[in-house]
Amino acid sequence: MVIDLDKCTGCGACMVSCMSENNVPFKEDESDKKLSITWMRVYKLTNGKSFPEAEIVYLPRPCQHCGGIGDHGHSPCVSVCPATATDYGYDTGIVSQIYTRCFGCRYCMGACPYHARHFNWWDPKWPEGMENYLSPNVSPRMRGVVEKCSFCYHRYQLAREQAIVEDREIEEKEYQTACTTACPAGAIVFGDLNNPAHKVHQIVKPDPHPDPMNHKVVGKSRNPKVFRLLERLGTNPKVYYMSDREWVRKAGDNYLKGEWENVKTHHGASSSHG
Amino acid sequence: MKIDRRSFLGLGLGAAAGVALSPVGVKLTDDSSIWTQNWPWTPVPEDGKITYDRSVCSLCPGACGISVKKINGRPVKIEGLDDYPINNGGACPHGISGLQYLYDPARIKTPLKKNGNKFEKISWDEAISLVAQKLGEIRKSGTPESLGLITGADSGSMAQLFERFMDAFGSPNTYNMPSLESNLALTAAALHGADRNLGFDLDHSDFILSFGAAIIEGWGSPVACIQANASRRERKAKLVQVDYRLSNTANAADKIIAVKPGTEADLALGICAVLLAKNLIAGDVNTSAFAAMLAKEYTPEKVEAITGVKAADMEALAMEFIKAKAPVAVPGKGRGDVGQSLREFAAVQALNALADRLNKKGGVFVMYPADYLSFSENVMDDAAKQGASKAKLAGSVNELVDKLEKDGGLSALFIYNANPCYALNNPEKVKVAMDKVGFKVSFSSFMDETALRSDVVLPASIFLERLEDVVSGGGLAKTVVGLCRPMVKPIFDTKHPGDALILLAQAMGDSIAQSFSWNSYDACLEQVTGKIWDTLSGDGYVVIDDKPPVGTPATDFTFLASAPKAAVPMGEGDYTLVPVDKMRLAVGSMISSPFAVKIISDKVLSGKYSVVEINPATAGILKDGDIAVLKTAMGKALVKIGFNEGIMPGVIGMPRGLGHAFNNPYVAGKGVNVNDLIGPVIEPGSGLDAAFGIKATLSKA
Amino acid sequence: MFPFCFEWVWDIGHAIFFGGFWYAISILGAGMTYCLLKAAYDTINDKGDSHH
Amino acid sequence: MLDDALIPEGAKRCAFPIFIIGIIIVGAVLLWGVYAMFLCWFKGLNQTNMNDYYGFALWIWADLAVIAVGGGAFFTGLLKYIFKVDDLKNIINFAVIIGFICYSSALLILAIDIGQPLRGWFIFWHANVHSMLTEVAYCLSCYFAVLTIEFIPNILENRQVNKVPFFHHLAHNMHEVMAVFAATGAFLSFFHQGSLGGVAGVMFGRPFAYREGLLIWPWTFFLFTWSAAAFGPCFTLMVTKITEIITGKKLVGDKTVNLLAKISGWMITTYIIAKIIDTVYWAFVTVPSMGFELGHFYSNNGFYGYWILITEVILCGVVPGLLLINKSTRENPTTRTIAIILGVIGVCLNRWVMVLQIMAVPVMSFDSWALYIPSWQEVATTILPVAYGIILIAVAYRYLPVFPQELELNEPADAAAQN
Repeated sequence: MVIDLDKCTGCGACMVSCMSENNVPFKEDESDKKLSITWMRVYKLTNGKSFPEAEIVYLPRPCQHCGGIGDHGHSPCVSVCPATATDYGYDTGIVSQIYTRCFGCRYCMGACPYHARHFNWWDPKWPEGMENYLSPNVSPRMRGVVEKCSFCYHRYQLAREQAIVEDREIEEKEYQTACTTACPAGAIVFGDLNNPAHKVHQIVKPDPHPDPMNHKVVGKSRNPKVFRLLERLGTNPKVYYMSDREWVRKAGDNYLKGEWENVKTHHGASSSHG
Repeated sequence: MKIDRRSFLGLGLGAAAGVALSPVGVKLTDDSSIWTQNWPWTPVPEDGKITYDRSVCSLCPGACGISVKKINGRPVKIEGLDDYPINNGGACPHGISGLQYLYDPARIKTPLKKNGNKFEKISWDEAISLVAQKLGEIRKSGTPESLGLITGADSGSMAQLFERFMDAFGSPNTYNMPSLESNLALTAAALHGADRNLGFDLDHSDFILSFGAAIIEGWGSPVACIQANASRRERKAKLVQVDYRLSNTANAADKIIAVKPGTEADLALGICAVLLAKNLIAGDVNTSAFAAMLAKEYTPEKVEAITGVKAADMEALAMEFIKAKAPVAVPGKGRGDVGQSLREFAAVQALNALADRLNKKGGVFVMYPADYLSFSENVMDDAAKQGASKAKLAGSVNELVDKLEKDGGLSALFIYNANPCYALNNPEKVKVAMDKVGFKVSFSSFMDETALRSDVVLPASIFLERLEDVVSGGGLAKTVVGLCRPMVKPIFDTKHPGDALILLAQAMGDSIAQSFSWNSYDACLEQVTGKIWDTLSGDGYVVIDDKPPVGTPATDFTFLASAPKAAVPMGEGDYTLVPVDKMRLAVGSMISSPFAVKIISDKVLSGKYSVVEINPATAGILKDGDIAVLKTAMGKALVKIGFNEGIMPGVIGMPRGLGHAFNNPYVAGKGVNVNDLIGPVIEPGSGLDAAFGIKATLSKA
Repeated sequence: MFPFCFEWVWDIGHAIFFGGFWYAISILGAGMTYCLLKAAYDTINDKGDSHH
Repeated sequence: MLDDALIPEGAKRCAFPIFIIGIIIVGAVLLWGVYAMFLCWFKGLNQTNMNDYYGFALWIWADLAVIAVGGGAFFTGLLKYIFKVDDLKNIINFAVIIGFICYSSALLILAIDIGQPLRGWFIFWHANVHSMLTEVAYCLSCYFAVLTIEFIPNILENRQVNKVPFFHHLAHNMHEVMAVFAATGAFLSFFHQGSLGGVAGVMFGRPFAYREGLLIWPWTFFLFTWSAAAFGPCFTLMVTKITEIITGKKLVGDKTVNLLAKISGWMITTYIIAKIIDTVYWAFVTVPSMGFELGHFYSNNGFYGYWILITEVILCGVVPGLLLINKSTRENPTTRTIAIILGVIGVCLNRWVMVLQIMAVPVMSFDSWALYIPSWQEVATTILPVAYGIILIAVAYRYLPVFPQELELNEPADAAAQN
């Protein structure tokens, strides 16, 4: 997935589309965001300057579906789950979550630096009658388990079944996440990063070789405008972000004083090899 | 036998060992975990066949096409409809939340009658006959003009149906809530002649000069505008935002021109003056009086003093604008509905006219309203003819409120698609005015602030339950009529307001009944849309027209030449409080859904508090997160301070759309309604409430 | 936990981990069984002198 | 007294009513905790102040802390049964009881902490062997079994129970093979203490927690085992001291105490050296490679400053270490006690940092510090084990021959009492 932060208007359509697609519940007071289940959360970043120099950017944050160090599938959360309730799909690269097996130890939440995982502190409750809009494609979660973005895995399953029946590959447009289809600005592009025919691949141009400067990192983008969140940790997310603004790209990771200058140049340089 | 301690202990141990070894424990453990995986109080949605159905969303004037996913006919998801001429595939958070409105237990479930200060359920027959009887009395008394109508919808068959009823009944007193559409229509009327709309061709403009218009935050047709902005980036078209805070639109803009709140019109006129002075204006538009006024009142120096924009910057901007291939100036700060002045709209439109941008690709289209409806001649008896020919009680809904509050004048009032007791400035005054009206009938779907004060509620089915023609509005440069189709049978005992109106008319008998001789609204719609019905019902929409209208309309500058005065914010205080429109918050007669409320940032709503934007530089002793008392001439409220580098010092930005007061814990009782703090400032000539803000003071609570 | 649980795989990780686990369990089991049997045996042909 | 028959031969105990009153008072606190526990079970974890930033909080800290201080049991056992440090027989029973209390408490707290207690056993059934928490769960419960086994003989030595020949023999035989159990226990402890450290160390998404290491084990793995072995005995000694104060009796000979204190001292010193090396490497190599300056973790927030690092490492690490390896300060009861208390605080503080500060530190550049204050339900359930521990110790002390030296150390007192 690639998200064009310059196109994103922060309208929130992706968040709502996600919640309504995945039967995410809501409470009377959702203003404490640390207790608010939002598989897709839109952060607001500022450049710290004052009006009229001030600038903001909205940064939508789904589960990053990390490949883990060296992209071997040991995501921060998957490797720590004691009950194999969350798993890495080597075929899809999607990090799954099995609600009926999770027993709520929340270790995965501690391990995830993106706060992409949310715990059901309460029993999910819908106002009388509203449970009528719940979708059977995603089972509502019970209290006491962790949930997170699944890249709308059920949509993948439906597309795959269709493809199998017709004995062909899944087409790009057949499997799109709810946030992608909802985005009015077309800021979200979704597809198979490893498929050169797909738009995401063409935008990201992922580098299959480990980053010479940090061998934990694989699949770094060869597009200087594209970056990943906390790439240096070696989580190797499958969500890439794109922006023309340097301060935005810098905000994607942590840098020591003066480090950014070299990194940003290297960023472009890394397109030279691979 | 005697059981001694030894054998007793032995037995005990034996029993314990026995239980431990038996499968009982294992079985219980397993069952209990299975139970937790199927808790009866966690719903299990029923599975079934997946189908998709198309319709049009009429929550806001955006009129987007939607695709509704159903399971065994049960709607479970709303998404944008691909290839729909307005939003092709896109959707906004409110439209996607549509199903939450549909199933909301807080909806009005049956017709209601006010009894004392409580509502009691009544049947539709009772309700209709009750209203018919009340209205009958009014007609008998010979003052049919004392029936009023406040409505939000200004286009489509429903609007005309209500108009028709008012005519047939004999009253001219129809009033529209302020909306971008009505403001644009007013502007067009003042500059180009009555009965016209303005459409802004953002998709093809290469230089958009927005005078505070929240183009990507709900202005006009929200999704269409957001898409226009996205394509703008690809087309490398420029956006310059005139604003006093870093709205999302300002943030997306290539350049921000910082102006003092409420001086946008002056800047526009200043630019006009520059163009005239440099003689860069188009053709031979008769501008003498106007030109003279500009030359006198709007010299760059004066404008700089008023707006705070450096004369040089303004001249540069003017040049950039006029030199662009396809520039367009966009009026209507925020969503362009409440707190707008004709002066400002006209000034911006004048700029478009002088720059010869009327009816040009990428400019402003001066369009005639979509003419696709053909109603049969309205049957009006003498009473009706007399009443309808009488003068209106007031020029605008704001003036109506004044009038009613002072000395009444209406004996009955219909409210449709409107929530004046919330959406107009100083709602307290509106409520007083409402109470002066003898008999109020609400056609609302939700028990909102206005419905709460009405005597009878004829609950309306919501857009997912009704068939209706929806006309694109919102300053779009094209006219599309879409067909809103019922996705489900009404969930509650509600009716299509069209049907309610027809039933009512027929219950009233004689001439009125004759004017409404259809046996259902659906039949009526099919008949009146005769020419386009087949395409409409087939494709789901008809594009009436999406090309620039031919010829350049004349522009009459007399209104501006009269040098109308700018509205001055009421009261005093070191700060200017301005309402801020947020994409995630619904405004006007529309109420945010639980989902929409859930996604509101904690920098907008924090617990029960509205968070106000304030620049740290002018926050004084107040700190980020403090609870403070915000005081204006209209009242005071407790708010939370939210430091925001992106707002002009001295200005307080307060989110619009919060502070609803009715019984729904998920969306009401949250924050403060900013309108409570702002008093209307009526603009002479237009009757618009031009209060863009109000002076305010802040003190630590 | 057991080879018949579906997430079980015959890899080095499982070998080491469950190797250690079952090893410890069997030691404890064996130890306790020994003690219980020995105690039962002692009790039957009671050597009161087992104090020390 | 009506329970004379149960009290160990010749031992003096307070009057039964006084004993009962004491139990009732502590029992009240216990019930408060139990009430909170049921609130959490029936209403769910919304009863706590935890949130999506604080998935781990007070409870997990309590868990790590009690297990760390409970480490005294395995280490003393190891020394006693494997390295045949015979003097420790005078304190081993008590060490075992304390360990038993700590570990049972830990298991209880875990049972409250997880969102789906009834599915807790999935951690065994659907075990993911790559998760440190799985390792913890396995070793924890196994070692708890070991502790129970080590505790049983002591129970069987109760005057009445011991009259039953079978139990008498059982106790005897278990003593015979205790070395085997102790060895197994030591083995298990090494792993679960370690994996508790690993829990934090493997979180490579959390620079404050992450540590490089050996094979699959981050350095925190070894540091935790080591610190548990080092500070565990401090706790054993501390509790012994408290018991002595309450009972007004000398229960363990100074020789034993000083011996254990000495061993603990050396362990602490060696541990703290390792800890300092680890911290320095982490601060100047690991973290910068992820783009963070050390200051990031100790500034811009209302609570976590360098003070916490200094307190943990210097004041509650180096200081007690030195006090205990130095003969004079070790054998001076005051300085020894101070050292012991500092040590216990130190290890608890370390566990706090390795649980809560990790959660508090922002990782994404645009995220911010998250602080948290536990709800009363969390506090109550955390105090619960303390109350339960006090009661168990009281009962054990009253009815079991926990301290072999009790009689000889208190003869004069007894003689005086007799005439």
